[in-house]
Amino acid sequence: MLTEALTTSALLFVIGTFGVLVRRNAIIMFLCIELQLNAVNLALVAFSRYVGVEGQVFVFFVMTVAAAEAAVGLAIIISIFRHYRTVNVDNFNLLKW
Amino acid sequence: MNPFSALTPIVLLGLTPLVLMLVISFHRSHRLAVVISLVGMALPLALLAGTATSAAPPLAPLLIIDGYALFYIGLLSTATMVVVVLSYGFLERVPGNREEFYLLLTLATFGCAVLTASNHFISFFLGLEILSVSLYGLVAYLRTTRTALESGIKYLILAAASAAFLLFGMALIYADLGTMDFTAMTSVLAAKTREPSVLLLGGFGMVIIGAGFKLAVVPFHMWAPDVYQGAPTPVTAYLTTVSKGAMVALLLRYGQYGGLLDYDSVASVLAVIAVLSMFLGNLLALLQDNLKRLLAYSSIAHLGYLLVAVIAASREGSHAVTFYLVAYFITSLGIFGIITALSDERKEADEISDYRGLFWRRPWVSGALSLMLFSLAGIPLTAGFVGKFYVLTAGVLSDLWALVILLVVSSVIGLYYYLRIIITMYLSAPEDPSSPLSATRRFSLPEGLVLAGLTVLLIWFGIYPAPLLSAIQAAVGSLA
Amino acid sequence: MLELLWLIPAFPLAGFVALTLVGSRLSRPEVAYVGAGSVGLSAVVTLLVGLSFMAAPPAGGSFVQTLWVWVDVAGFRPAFAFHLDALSLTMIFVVTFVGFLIHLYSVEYMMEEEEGYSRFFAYMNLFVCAMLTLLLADNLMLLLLGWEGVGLCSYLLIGFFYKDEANSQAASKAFIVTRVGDTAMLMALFLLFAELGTLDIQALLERAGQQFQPGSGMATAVALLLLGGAVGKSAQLPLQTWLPDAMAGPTPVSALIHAATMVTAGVYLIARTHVLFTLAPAVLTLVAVIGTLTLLMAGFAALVQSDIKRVLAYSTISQIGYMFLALGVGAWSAALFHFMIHAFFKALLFLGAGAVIMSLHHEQDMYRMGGLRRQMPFTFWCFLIGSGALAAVPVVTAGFYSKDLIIWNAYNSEIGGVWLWAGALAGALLTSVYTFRMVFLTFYREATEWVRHLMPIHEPGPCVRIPLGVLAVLSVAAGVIELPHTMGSLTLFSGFLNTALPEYHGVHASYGTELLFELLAAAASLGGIWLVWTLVMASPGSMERIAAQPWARGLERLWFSGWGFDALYDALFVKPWLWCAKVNKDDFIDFFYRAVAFITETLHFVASMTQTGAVRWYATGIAVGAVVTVGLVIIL
Amino acid sequence: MSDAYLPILLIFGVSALNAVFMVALSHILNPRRPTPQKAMPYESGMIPLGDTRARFSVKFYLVAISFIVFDLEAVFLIPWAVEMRALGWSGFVAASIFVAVLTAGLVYEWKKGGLDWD
Repeated sequence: MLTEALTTSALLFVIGTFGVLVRRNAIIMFLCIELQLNAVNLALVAFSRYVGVEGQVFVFFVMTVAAAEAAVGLAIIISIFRHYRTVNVDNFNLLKW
Repeated sequence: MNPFSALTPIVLLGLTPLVLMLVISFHRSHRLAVVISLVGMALPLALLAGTATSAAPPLAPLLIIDGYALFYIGLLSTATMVVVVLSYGFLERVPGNREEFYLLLTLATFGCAVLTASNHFISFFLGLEILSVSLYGLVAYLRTTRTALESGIKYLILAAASAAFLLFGMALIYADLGTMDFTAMTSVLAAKTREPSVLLLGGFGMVIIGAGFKLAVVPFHMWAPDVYQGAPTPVTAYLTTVSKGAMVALLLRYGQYGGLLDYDSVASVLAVIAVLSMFLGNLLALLQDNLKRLLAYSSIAHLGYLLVAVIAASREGSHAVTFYLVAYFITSLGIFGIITALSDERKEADEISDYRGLFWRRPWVSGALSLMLFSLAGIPLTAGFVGKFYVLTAGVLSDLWALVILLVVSSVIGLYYYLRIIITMYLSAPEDPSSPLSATRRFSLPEGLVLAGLTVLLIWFGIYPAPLLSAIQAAVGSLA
Repeated sequence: MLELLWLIPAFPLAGFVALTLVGSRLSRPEVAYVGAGSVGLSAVVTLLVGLSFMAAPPAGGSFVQTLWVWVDVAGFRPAFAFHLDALSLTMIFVVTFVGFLIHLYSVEYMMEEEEGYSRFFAYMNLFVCAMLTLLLADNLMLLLLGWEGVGLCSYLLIGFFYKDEANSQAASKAFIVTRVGDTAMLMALFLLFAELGTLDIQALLERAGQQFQPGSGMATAVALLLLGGAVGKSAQLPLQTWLPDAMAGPTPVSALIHAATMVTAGVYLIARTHVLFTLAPAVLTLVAVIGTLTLLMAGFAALVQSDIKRVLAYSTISQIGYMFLALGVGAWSAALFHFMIHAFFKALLFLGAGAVIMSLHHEQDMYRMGGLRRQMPFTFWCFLIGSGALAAVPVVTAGFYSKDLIIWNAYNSEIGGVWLWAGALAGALLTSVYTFRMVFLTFYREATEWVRHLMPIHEPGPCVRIPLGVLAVLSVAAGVIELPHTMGSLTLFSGFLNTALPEYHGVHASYGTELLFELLAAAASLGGIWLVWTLVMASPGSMERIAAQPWARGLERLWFSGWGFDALYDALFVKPWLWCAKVNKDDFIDFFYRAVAFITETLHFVASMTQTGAVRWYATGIAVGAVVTVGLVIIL
Repeated sequence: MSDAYLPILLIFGVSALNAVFMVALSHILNPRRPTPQKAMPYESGMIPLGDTRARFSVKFYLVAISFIVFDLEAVFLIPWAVEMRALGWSGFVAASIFVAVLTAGLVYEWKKGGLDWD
């Protein structure tokens, strides 16, 4: 059972990672990062069934942090949209080399 | 003794942004915000002296307030105070709300304090994320400037993604060891006799990714130059010093407790990362024309040097890391401070060409800047030299000969671009009187005092490092 | 009282820091108070420390004050520590006192200059600090710091009037030529640390005594390399060429750095590491030979100079040659005695010459002077006393006692012999000839047109006259602390120094011989003066007649150019070097370096390509790095 | 897993495959000759006006941000509420501090005007 949970969460995590790599829309990229975090949450909850309650407590904190991150991230993305009229990350490359 | 009194420094650091937030709600004043954040950083510092001797037991499972944590909290909040002073002058010349900047800054430092004192994956993650989330806001603080926004979104996405990796690593280690408590980990690991499982090693690998991103070491370094360049200069100073310092402090503690450095494969990977960082950082900086970008690259290289001492990991190594860090703090804060203080409304002084002939207009400033660059390059009689010397010694004592030799070789490359900046300052000034950087901005008294203080410290620790070293020895001694 | 030792170099350092920080905002009198005052305070402290040292000598004859340890790693433990013994006490006494007098003199002398008043005093203070560090250093690391420090200050002060390019070139020449010696010394330091595992001077000398066989290759090599350093700093053969050109600096600088103190650092170095030299007898003999050759060579060169400061420069080289001779024959305290007396009278002569130059509107050519005896009687008398001491006029001057001691020891020592003695005696004759040629040309004769043009010439002010007077008294009176056997045998000075340096043992000492040799030395001195008198004063024009002879003209040209060493080195080193550089402009080694630079730059550009500025590229970098990292951690 | 559920799983599978098959088949077999008119979104025969994606005010985002942060309050309060008696006064104090910190944030947002719609 541990293996299955781990596999599922690893799959979700990889999907999330791929999303970050291939999507261009900043909001979608952000969603994919949330997916990564939730994949870990799944793993943590599953593990804590075997090794103790710490994992579940951790999940609460991860959720909170994810929310805070989403809030700040969203705010930045809004500012960007106001300025660039786009959230396509490929358009942001003033800074390079 | 009341067990909570040991927590006082951290509680005070946490209260500071809260108080700031309430004050801002009712009365906006730039000066007041600066004063509150300075007091908020200084109060715990004053209390450190009282609590430093009492070897506090872990109060909550999450935090451990030992001499080591207190030393780093002191270091980080002092550095934050320097950044606050620099920010005042910087923010005075930008439009928009200024007070929230300090709110985010003190919040970030609170996160750093939690990181340095953390004894548990939860506090590790929470501290890191408090720091990161505040930094997103800080990096993108000038939300009408394109470059700031761009570096903000870059930092946001990449930091969040790498934090996810870190979190996954924690989950894997938790699955293998069955605990998230550092102290408990030590005993679990000690009881283990068989080969480390794939879960544990994979977890270690992912923790390295998360830490490596914050430290901006190769191959997790690519965000650094863009973010350094785009962020407001005081924030860049903060990113270089406080944010990295907290992560290094945690890495040392976790390395000590969590067995991170006990496995050869981890050490080899860290060695590869260190070598890549030293060389790539120095190579990238070689012909860079933007000073802030150049310092980002140089920072990559410096963290590579630092990793050599982390790998050495012996008691000697921890001393070396901490000393190197202090020297690097002083130097980086000084350089970014000078960049901030020289900039004016029209132009940020971040191109090397802006510094052409600076010596003939501002001999003192360019003298101080030269000293700091010398320190970065590791020239004797500066703090940077002593730091590098200790790192090399730690490497030699641990028989890391290859790393030590590569460190020396890459330092030579580094010397080139530091000298390039210094030479630029001593060239004759450009003929064109309307050159963008007239560098006529007079330093305010606090700015001048802070920069002079940093310069003095730089020389002092270069000539007379013994007191700092004994303080570090006492602090790191409590880590075991 | 001894604990005050650290203050001695600290005062000039504080003066330097204060002058650099706020010097431009201070008025000239304020600068003078800070600049001269700091050295004066340091002289007072030296006096206090010296008195308490002599009243109650510490155990073992030396006092060590460790301020702090710089770094402490794996046996490498250089400390900021001062070592006070009879040797360093003598030296710092001279440096602070003569240094203070020269600072006082400069207060007035430099007043003429339009700019750089505080810069001058800042450099001078830094110099004094570095020199004291050199002398008090407990380990070779700190000694090297002082050694390089005085070199730097010397460079800065020779090129003080940097607007004239010749001065800058003289400064560069001094720096580069002494660097040859410094390199040798640095090699000696590395060798010593590698062989003996410490840089602490006392421990080092002790270990050397145990580990090195007398006359062994290692001892000889180390002593030779140290000698190289000493020869460079002290302007001895073959590295003497920089000193005459160094006279481009302001006259007080010539007095302080290039006569009284810095150039004797080589003497100090050899005396400080005397154990190493005693272990290498061949090198010790070489020291004596170098000394003798240098004193003769410089003596001849001084005969024909027309620039008053160049005469003094060559005479400095020559007198340091005497000190080297004394060191070489094992007469350590005699060398130090001559060092002290020389510091007094040579500083006096330079300051006197400076006073003359000042009143003649920067005229340094002796042929354009003359008759100044009546115009500047005070300066004249002081200069005359200094010259008497330099020429070692018997009985009444201090120079006689110190120089005679060396001449006698050159014969009397185990290492010495007739040849060294003969050289030293000939040198004494030369000394009195060129010295009094200078005196007669400058102060006697008819006043030249230039001098008449400038009349009436005033005596300098009190700040110049006080140092002159004090130094004149010392040049006469300081000799009585060490009297030869024939004159009462007083050994205050050598007795004091013998707590730090080995005692000198003569071999042939018979009362009659010594008396005879003293009479000969006295005759050489007085004979020289008589000779010049007849040539310059009694029959004017006789010198020109001799000089007109073809053989004399060639000799004059040779001597005037300092035996043509500059031309020789130019032909031997500079030109071939430039030629090689030109020929090898595109050689293999350059190719190698250029290839390194090219590869590095290419790598820079390749690496820069990765910084595309695209978030998704960066994210990919992190992801790939993550896969590789995790993979490596698991696989390895 | 019990074998009894296997037929249900099979039905799910077959129906899903059937749906995919039909959509895919029509997609593969149909001829495609697109014209601008055909590519236009179908809006009951009307010519579409403006962007199909309705733009809504950025203020909704602000509300969303506030919501995300404050609704997480419940995540921490519910466990406390469930075990309130067991946790006792120390639990109550901890929960109060937590709520107080959040209230400070609320005060800030209120004063800053984050709760005003206009």
